[in-house]
Amino acid sequence: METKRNKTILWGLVLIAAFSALSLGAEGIAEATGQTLLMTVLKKGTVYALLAVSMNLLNGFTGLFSLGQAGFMLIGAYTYAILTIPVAKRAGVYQYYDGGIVQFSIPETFSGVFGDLVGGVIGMVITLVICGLLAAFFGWLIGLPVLRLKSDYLAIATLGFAEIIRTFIQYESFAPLTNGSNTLRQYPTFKHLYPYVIIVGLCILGIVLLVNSTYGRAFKAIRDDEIAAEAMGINLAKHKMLSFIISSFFAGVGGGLLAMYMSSVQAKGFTVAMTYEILLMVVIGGIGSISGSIIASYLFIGCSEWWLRFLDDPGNNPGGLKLLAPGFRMVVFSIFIMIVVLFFRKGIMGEREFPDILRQRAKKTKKEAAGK
Amino acid sequence: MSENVLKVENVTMQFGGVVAVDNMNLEINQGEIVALIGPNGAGKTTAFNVVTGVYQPTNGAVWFQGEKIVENHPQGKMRQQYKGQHAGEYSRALAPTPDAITKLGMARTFQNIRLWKSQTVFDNVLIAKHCRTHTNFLSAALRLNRKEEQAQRQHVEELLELVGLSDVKGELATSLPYGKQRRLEIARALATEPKLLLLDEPAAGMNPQETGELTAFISEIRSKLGLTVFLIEHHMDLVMDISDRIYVLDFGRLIAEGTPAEIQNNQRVIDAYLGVAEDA
Amino acid sequence: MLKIENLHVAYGGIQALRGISMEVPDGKIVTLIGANGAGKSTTLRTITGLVKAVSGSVQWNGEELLGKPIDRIISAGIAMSPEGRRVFPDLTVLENLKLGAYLRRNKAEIAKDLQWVYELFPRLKERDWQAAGTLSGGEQQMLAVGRALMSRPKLLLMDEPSLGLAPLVVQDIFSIIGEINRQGVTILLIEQNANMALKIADLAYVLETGNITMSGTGAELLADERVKEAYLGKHKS
Amino acid sequence: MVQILSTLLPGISVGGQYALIALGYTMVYGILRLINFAHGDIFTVAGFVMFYAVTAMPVQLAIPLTIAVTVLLGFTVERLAYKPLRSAPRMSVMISAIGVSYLLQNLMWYITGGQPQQYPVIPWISDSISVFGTETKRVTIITPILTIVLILALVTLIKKTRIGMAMRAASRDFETARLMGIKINSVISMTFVIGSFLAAVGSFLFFSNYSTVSPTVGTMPGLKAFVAAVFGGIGSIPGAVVGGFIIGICENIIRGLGYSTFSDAFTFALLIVVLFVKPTGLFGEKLEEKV
Amino acid sequence: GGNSGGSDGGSGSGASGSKVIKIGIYEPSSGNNGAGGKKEVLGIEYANTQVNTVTIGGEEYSIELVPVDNQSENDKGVSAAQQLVSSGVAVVLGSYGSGVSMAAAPVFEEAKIAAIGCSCTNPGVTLGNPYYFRVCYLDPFQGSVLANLAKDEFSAKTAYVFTELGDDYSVGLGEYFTQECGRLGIQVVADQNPQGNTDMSGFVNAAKSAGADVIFAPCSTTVASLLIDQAASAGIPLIAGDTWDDAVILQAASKAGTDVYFSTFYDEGASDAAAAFMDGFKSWLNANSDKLSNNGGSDTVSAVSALGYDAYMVAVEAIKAADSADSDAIAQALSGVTYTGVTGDVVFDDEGDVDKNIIFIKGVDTEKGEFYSVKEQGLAQ
Ligand SMILES: Nc1ncnc2c1ncn2[C@@H]1O[C@H](COP(=O)(O)OP(=O)(O)OP(=O)(O)O)[C@@H](O)[C@H]1O
Ligand SMILES: Nc1ncnc2c1ncn2[C@@H]1O[C@H](COP(=O)(O)OP(=O)(O)OP(=O)(O)O)[C@@H](O)[C@H]1O
Ligand SMILES: [Mg+2]
Ligand SMILES: [Mg+2]
Repeated sequence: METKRNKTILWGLVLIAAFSALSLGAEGIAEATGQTLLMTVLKKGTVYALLAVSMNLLNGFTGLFSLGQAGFMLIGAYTYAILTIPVAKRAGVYQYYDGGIVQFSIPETFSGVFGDLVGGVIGMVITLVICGLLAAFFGWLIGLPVLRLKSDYLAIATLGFAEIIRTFIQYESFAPLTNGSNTLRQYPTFKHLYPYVIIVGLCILGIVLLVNSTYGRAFKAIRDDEIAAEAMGINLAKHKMLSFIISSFFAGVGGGLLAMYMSSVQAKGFTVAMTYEILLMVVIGGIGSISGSIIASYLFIGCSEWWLRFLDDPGNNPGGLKLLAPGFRMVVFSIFIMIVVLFFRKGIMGEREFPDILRQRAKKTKKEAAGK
Repeated sequence: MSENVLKVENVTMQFGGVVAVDNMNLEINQGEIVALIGPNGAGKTTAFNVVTGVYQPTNGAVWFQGEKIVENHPQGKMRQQYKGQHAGEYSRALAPTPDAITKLGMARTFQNIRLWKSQTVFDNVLIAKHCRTHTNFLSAALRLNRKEEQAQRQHVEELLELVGLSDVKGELATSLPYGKQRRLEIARALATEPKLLLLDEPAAGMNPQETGELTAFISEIRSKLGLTVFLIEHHMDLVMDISDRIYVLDFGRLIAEGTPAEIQNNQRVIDAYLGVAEDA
Repeated sequence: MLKIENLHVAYGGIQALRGISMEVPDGKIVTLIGANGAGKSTTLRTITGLVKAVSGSVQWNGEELLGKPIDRIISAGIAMSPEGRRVFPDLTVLENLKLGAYLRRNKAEIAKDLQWVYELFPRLKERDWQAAGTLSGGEQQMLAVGRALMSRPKLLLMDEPSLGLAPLVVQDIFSIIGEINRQGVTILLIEQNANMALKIADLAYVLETGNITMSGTGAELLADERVKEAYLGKHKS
Repeated sequence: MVQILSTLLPGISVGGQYALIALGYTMVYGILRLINFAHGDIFTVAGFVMFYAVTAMPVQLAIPLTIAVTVLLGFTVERLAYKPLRSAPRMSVMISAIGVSYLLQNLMWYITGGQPQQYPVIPWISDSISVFGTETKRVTIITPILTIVLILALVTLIKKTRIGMAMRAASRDFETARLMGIKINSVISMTFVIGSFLAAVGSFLFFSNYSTVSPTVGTMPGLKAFVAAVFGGIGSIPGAVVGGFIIGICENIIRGLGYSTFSDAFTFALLIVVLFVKPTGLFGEKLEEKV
Repeated sequence: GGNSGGSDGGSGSGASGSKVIKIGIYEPSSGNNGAGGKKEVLGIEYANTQVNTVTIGGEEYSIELVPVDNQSENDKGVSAAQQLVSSGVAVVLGSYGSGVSMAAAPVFEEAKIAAIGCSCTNPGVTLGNPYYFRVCYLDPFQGSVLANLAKDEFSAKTAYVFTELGDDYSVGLGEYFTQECGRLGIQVVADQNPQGNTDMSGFVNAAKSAGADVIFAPCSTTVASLLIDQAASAGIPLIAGDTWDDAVILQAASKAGTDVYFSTFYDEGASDAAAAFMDGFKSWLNANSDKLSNNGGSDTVSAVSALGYDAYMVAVEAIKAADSADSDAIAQALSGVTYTGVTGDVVFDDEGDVDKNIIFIKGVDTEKGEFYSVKEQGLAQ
């Protein structure tokens, strides 16, 4: 038993290393062949994988129906941007607000100590942690009043908070800090895919470990039957809050990464629609399955932003048909989603994880071998 | 040490105008098996709910191992509506959540089985051990709590052995037949390391044969684990077999208390509850 | 007469009924006993159409019921008090009872039957305004039986009606079963309390893991050693 | 006075529209425990149908046609996207609703090209009238009245009729409802038909006031209406109406005071405060489970 | 790595055997700005029908357009931009909407592909990015000019500034307008419309009670048509920015019968080239029902179409000047390009912006249901 549990950490780290190496290699090939879009899609898919998994922790494992994801991502994204824009570029970014009131940049500060590259990376990573912490703090703040609510009431209250956060970020009086409705940009980003893979991998590994720990089991108990959980000595308020804060933390980190991916952030993009999208990924992957969320994120992004693009081009119309036109891609995509929702009710993975499937396979082949 | 384990003191529980429990007083001593019986809707489950913190009583107090754990007095709208007694005697509002009470050493099963549906038999019991863990979530996630986890799993194995579910520990809890689910509920409650075990109709849905087995099982765990048991049951075979004492509740009020033999011959109880014994 | 022939039912891969055949003659009380998970409830649920059969036939007065929509089956005069009571928790006791008579139109008769049910279960009358979800377990059981009676069924299917009831009420329930049977209602009864069930039953079947292993009159089975051993408990009759 | 009236009137009118849409949410929720995310889009589709219908026929014909098409759409959506999931977990149905919403929006986009369209003028209700010196359209006055009439009818339907009782029974337990002989599929279809009908009526009032239809125009009123439904206690009909009016009026007061930036935030904040005090909304049933 | 990205892309062999050079179109055809984006694309497509070959190194290349939809959203824009990079375009045109343009800027910069904005007016688009250019004037200028218009045309003492919360274009333009008003002594009352709100009556009432002589409403056409309707009942004239040059506004204003003035990039009467573009574009539209429907169903010429046309032509000039299909070479050549377009002269400054000192003001003739030229407005000295 003990060795098996150690293995999770080890395997996780090995997998992360393997995928980073793989992504580095793939990047080289992509660049050589000019297929850089693949990398972009993978980057976004990686970021969304973290976002989906963090939402799954809450919705899938703890059974708390929350629609506040976009709000926490927004906090993460803005925190990252605000803390990392180089001082020299602030005047240009905060063009209406005299360069804003924040007059330092964490990566720059670290560059001063450790040199440009190392210091910059350290600074960026530390900022990401701050993104998470700040989002977690807001998670705590919001959790206080809303976590006593049940199911749909909780959903709408968290959705409401996300909207409130957005309004405040756009509020003119805070603009010297947040740049109001205007875009934040010119902050440092990771150019390559592998840093995303490493960071997201570590975060997801953390979530996997948590989910399989005694706390994760307590979360699942709350999901399955709150009353029984409470009667068996699980403090509902404390555990729901814990799950909410942890989920917010990772949503914040994910938001920071998303900011990097987009290279510019603007509050108006972080709407409920974004939350719905992530929720779709969670459900398509399988509620309560981490590997499902990860797989679904890549499929979702690949499908919506890449493979189907040809459907938008009227030039591709076969024969005299006029079906293909701008917007048709999204129609087809929504039909895909409906098909998955209707015919794969438990999502791609159900509640299983990838290792479970491998194990089942192994068992089956063993059985077959024995049968012969 | 004649300290009683549980003491219910002047407890009244009122839902709007309905008085479900009316000025209840009872005591349960260390090591006893005490049954609470009474007609349907008499307020038995409600009494359990008050004791375990699911409901806050309208008035009265509950003591556990010499410590007052629950107390309340009619407040707000209830002040006018209150129909019970001892109104002025309590002044505090002490209402711990059920989990806090469980941690003190009280555990229960439910009238309608409430297992964690998507979990295996083993995990159902293991999760109940969560309230006895000391690690925080970070060290748990980073696997710094190996010793504790190890010990807990060991304990769960023992419990499953005790209730005779070792052979099905990997199966989903809901795939078990009813009788075994009842046993699992008991095992789960035992995992929280209780001193006092409350069972709400543990034999419901069992046939006489299974009920007989359950009776033996309850006696066994009582003596093995040194438990005190408080149970609600309508199967008189079981009640009369294992109870040291019985309380009878009718319309929220205690109408009798005594040994099984006394209760069986109490005319008031026969009229209100037992009926003319045909097969009891 | 209800006639079941070679009925197979499965939940996904799990075989719940493996080809059972049985009869419920008009005007009789027939009981079905068996251990937990034997497939008793499944039998009743298949008759009412809540569960789809794999194969076999269920005929009610010559009419095939399998594959019929549930409302058709109900309107043919079959009612069921389901396992686990299943009252409508948000509706009041009175509304629950009225829903029992959902397919009936004659207001006067419905009112009369309501009085009848209230006489059978005075507790329900006391609480007719209360949301059914807040009733005690036993009160809910009474409501479930009362609700089934409100449709004035020709065939009444009862799934463990005595579950969770006080001994006195259990006796009442059984005498009520006898009473409605005398009024001409055919009854198919599932009971854990095999003892009492067999006493009032005209005909009984024993179900074991999806198969019918024994059948006979109530009295015959009551006297059967194997039945005593397995279902009636060792130490008391 | 005129100042107050000129803030209050639009508030009441918007509130009425929210209420009409909110009813659709609440009815479906009441019976399926489903937040029908697609409801706002059905409402938008009604707007577009009207727009296209008047290009081909007189308004008198276009109105019933719009109602018919909307009702048919609601019915079809239920049959295709929700009915197959009857026994699936609640979350799946909800996701299906999000999917339908996504699909309808994208479909409208594809068909209309995303160009906002001018909603046709419906004679009489779009006429300007003067109330106590405040210029307004007749629709502003009609909306709350119509809303209240429709609600009374609906409450009667649900509380007093057989089908109403069937709806409430089905809302918690399909299987047992079936055992009572209730055809739950018809009952559910009925709910969607009524909900869509209200959405169509709401769309006439709404778009006559605001004149432009675009694929996403229904999102915000949809969300607000949804908030209104939750506010009043989702599943409760009077709750939806009270919620709709409160939100409509509050919003306009906030704007009147010059804090429009916060009008949405305020709506949500108000909602959270209400939920904090009453976790199931103003008129919501307590979701207490008996142990 | 990553520096050599697309710099050698942009050329290849066409099916016919002749060489092809690709021009990417980075525009929204869905989302909030989808309608506007499509019109910009129409201008580009029309330009492509006019000039569809270019000679490089003595060889004739045919020009192929590669459109991609950025969905008006920043996060979707990044992959759309990358799509263009991947397909090897030599130069990019777009996008409608400054936000998405800024989101894509680093992608193009890294791939060393020049992007020419058509109608994105936010200063941030080109600022600090040597690969982003644009052919339209900037918001600071536009805002100031419109404030002057308010003073000259309406003798405004009080202006009500209505912007859209969360929209940088709207807020920015409002900001510049307000600043200039301060200089001109016009009092400003400002308010913001939350996203998705459709009830404008509150704002109009507020404007009325503030005694505003004019409402300045830099906002999207969707919001605009809601606003116009309400403003009409209050009888307050409206001023707006470049987004209002759209048939939607024409319909709304004609229906409501109110005064509407807006700045625009293009006036068909300004030059012969402009007039020729108008005629040519209209007949091209009318000849093709798909194009017509992309233009919102009418043949009203939007300024963004004209800008799209000019951007395309400038791109072609740059390719010629570079005499190379290499994207980086084209980018270098762009800063030296001078071109007289249908929206005026294009000469890029150091930031990659054009210096225009006059803005066309148009209004709605509610009776005829047409736009008409009001004047050419500059800044007060
Ligand atoms: N939440 C509640 N709201 C209103 N009334 C309630 C509530 N809970 C219980 N009651 C009422 O209180 C009374 C006692 O119920 P309780 O469940 O304690 O009965 P019980 O003795 O356990 O009966 P049974 O043996 O049938 O389970 C019943 O009449 C019931 O209707
Ligand atoms: N919904 C279901 N899904 C899967 N399996 C089921 C389902 N319902 C019942 N079963 C299985 O079918 C078999 C028969 O169940 P059924 O409920 O008919 O038994 P029963 O005889 O009524 O038992 P009890 O006395 O416990 O009520 C059991 O093995 C049970 O686990
Ligand atoms: Mg009870
Ligand atoms: Mg059963």
